[in-house]
Amino acid sequence: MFLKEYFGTIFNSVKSLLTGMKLTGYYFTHLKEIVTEEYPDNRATLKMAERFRGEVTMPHNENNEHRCTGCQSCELACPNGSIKIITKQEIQADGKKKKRIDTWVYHLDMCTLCNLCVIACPSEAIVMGQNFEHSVYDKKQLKKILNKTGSKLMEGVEE
Amino acid sequence: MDIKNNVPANKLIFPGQIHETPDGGFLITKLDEVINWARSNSLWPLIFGTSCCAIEMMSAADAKYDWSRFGFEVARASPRQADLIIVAGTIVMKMAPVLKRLYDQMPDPKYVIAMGACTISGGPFFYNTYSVVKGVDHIIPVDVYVPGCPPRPEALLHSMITLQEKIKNEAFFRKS
Amino acid sequence: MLLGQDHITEEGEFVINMGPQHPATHGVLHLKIGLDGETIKKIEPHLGYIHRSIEKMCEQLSYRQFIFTTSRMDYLSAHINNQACVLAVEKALQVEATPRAKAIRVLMAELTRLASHQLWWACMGLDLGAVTPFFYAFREREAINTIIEETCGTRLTQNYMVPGGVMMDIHPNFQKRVKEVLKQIKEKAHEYDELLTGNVIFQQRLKGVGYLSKEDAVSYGCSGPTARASGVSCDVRKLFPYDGYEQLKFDEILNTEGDSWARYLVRLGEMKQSISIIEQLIDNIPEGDFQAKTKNVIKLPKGDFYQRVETARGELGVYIVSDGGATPYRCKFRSPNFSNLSAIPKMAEGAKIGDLVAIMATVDLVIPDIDR
Amino acid sequence: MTNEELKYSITELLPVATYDESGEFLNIIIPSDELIPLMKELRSKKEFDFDYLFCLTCIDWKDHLMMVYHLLSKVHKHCIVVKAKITDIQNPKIESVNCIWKTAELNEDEVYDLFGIRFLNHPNLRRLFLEEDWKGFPLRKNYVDENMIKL
Repeated sequence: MFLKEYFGTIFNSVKSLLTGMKLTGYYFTHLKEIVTEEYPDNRATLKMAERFRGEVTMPHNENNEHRCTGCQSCELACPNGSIKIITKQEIQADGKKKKRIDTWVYHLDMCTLCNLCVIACPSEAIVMGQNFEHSVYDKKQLKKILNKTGSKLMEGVEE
Repeated sequence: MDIKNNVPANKLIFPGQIHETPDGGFLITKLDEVINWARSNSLWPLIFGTSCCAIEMMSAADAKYDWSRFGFEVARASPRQADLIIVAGTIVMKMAPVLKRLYDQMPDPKYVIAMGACTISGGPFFYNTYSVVKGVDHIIPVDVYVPGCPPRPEALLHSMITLQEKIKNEAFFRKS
Repeated sequence: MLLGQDHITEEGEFVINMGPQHPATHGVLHLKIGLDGETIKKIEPHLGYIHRSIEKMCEQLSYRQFIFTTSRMDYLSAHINNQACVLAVEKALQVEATPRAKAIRVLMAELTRLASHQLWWACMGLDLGAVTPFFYAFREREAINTIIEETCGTRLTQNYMVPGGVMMDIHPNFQKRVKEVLKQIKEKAHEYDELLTGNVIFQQRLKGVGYLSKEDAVSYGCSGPTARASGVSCDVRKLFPYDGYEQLKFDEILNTEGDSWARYLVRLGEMKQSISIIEQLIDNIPEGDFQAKTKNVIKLPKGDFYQRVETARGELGVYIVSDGGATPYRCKFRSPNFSNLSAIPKMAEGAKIGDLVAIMATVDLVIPDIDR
Repeated sequence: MTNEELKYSITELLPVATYDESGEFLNIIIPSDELIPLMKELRSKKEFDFDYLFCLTCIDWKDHLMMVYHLLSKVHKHCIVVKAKITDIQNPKIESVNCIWKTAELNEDEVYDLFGIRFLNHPNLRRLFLEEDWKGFPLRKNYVDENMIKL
């Protein structure tokens, strides 16, 4: 009785092992299902989901204009201080002083891509970008200034 | 592999990079290339994950992303057998000495990838925390930084290819 | 009675350290183990290698911001953690999420649970010496992650829930994709059984190992599959339903054996239940708004609020003490892993050191959730 | 039992207890030295049978510390919150409930680590998360850390 049980266990273990190996053998010979994604060779065709959050970007139009009014609601909404907005006073054509952004500092090294800043923005000035290839050798390169040099506020945003 | 053409020129410059000089000998230059080729294509990472980024590191190892296409698949549990440490996750004050010891145990040449916002700068735990190390480069030297919280597996693969590019620029015999 | 000032304790036990850097501890857990030969006599957990002061941070963050930190606690159930937070805030504000938001939340939570259990299954095989299951389980997990990414924007730490609902509406492809994945998972379910469940060697490594009695499970405060494998009925979705779980039909998987094999079977059963919940909901997402109106600056009334949810590992409690301001006065997270960990010394008493890996694999600890 | 019945039975046991019913659970506020007798009754009496301690924490109210115990009965499915007030904030101490619920051991270690409350009759009181030589107790409101960066 003991011997029967003993050899039965050995038989069953080998059988169950072979069952598992059969499955691996099946996938080894049936190549219809290939899940591997050939990054970086597929960079040309690789498309992220449209809502994918890779980084915060500030779109500029062809006249080098953006939509950011410098209201700082994104800075307040950011849970870990990765946004810093430096504003300046600009004198308009009619002599009035208006608050405008000087630099829009974005710490990509600290950003958790939580989307709270984009939701908080009242003028849709910032959007989430699709780029995810941010690897750098130097940490300083991860501190970015999002507004381009000489860029202006788009007309009609503030009203 | 065309990744070098896709990396912007300013990203290829890193501190301490040795630039090629015209009077290098042919033999040792070629020997260097062979050594760097061998080193860069057999980077064995240490299994070191503290939090969320470790899951994405595991994803990079799975069938979909499959980092063994680049020779990274031999993940080692012992630092003595590893060339590369991917710091995946927050490092806190209590963990810092452990990480330093792990790094010291690794044989030369050794490389470090700082994966995710927590390891680069403290990230989400930068402000108002009492126990988080604000950037792993306070403890060990970092070669490549990859931001994201956590970075997706492709981003990790990109960082590893970027590291390979760095290794290919190294000089073994051409030391002054 | 601190173990391990020397290598030999007063009782003559040899002390070894497991962790903080060990591949089988799933993170930076440090266990000091007192051994007699190969038999475990005593285990003392040493924590804090990933203590990130989340509770202190929450005291400075507003009620919209503090949700994101909880994704980093139990990152495998990030959605469910966020759900706990928004439910606690909603309970305090006496706001109710819209029916559509509730359905989306439940769908996302169950998808997360499914993905989490798949990762557990993969890592469990890896810990016990089977490398292949890892690739099979991650195939399905990646499919789920892709769906989550399409709707939420990120793969792991989504931050998708906001007080009053969800951040964005679901992606138009969501229902179609979920059905495809469910079909795929059902088709491949037999592979799981062929690879691990039916394997005699694997069964013998788990059966009778790490026994936890019902009384101990209650006394140690265990929850989730760990407690249900010991016969404790503790599914928060059944006992204290939230977000419309009371209208769904699903079973609470119970097992009275209490050993590692029972925990394994309970988790496999839960995966099937999650699939059935998703199937009930996926065609019945109510139309309407995905977010209820809330004020821009949320201020909770004075008092304390406790909300619990069922994560993939057990009962997560969010305890917010408010003094009427815009930030929590005190925020405590009752984490399921912390209590489950405290039962591990009891489970492993008298077991062999090799079995400790099996015990920890079936309890399925996530270390950042323990340390917070 | 309903909250009213619980309140009635507990008043019989402990007349000094005060109650707060504004929230979801029935809150019982007691002085810290009355804790162990009450907890033993709550655990052992058949009509209460609170066998599941699911949350143990502490709140620093600046002038006093408040230990909070969330209890659930797996048999009767009723919940209760026991709050023990510790007035001595310089040298806070309270009896450990480890002898009643085993889950208290690690939870009390955590509270000791972050709030500095000494638990009497605790089998192994130690700093759980932070190093042994860490100065101060971080979750106290008067904790100062010069390395902490404020937002």
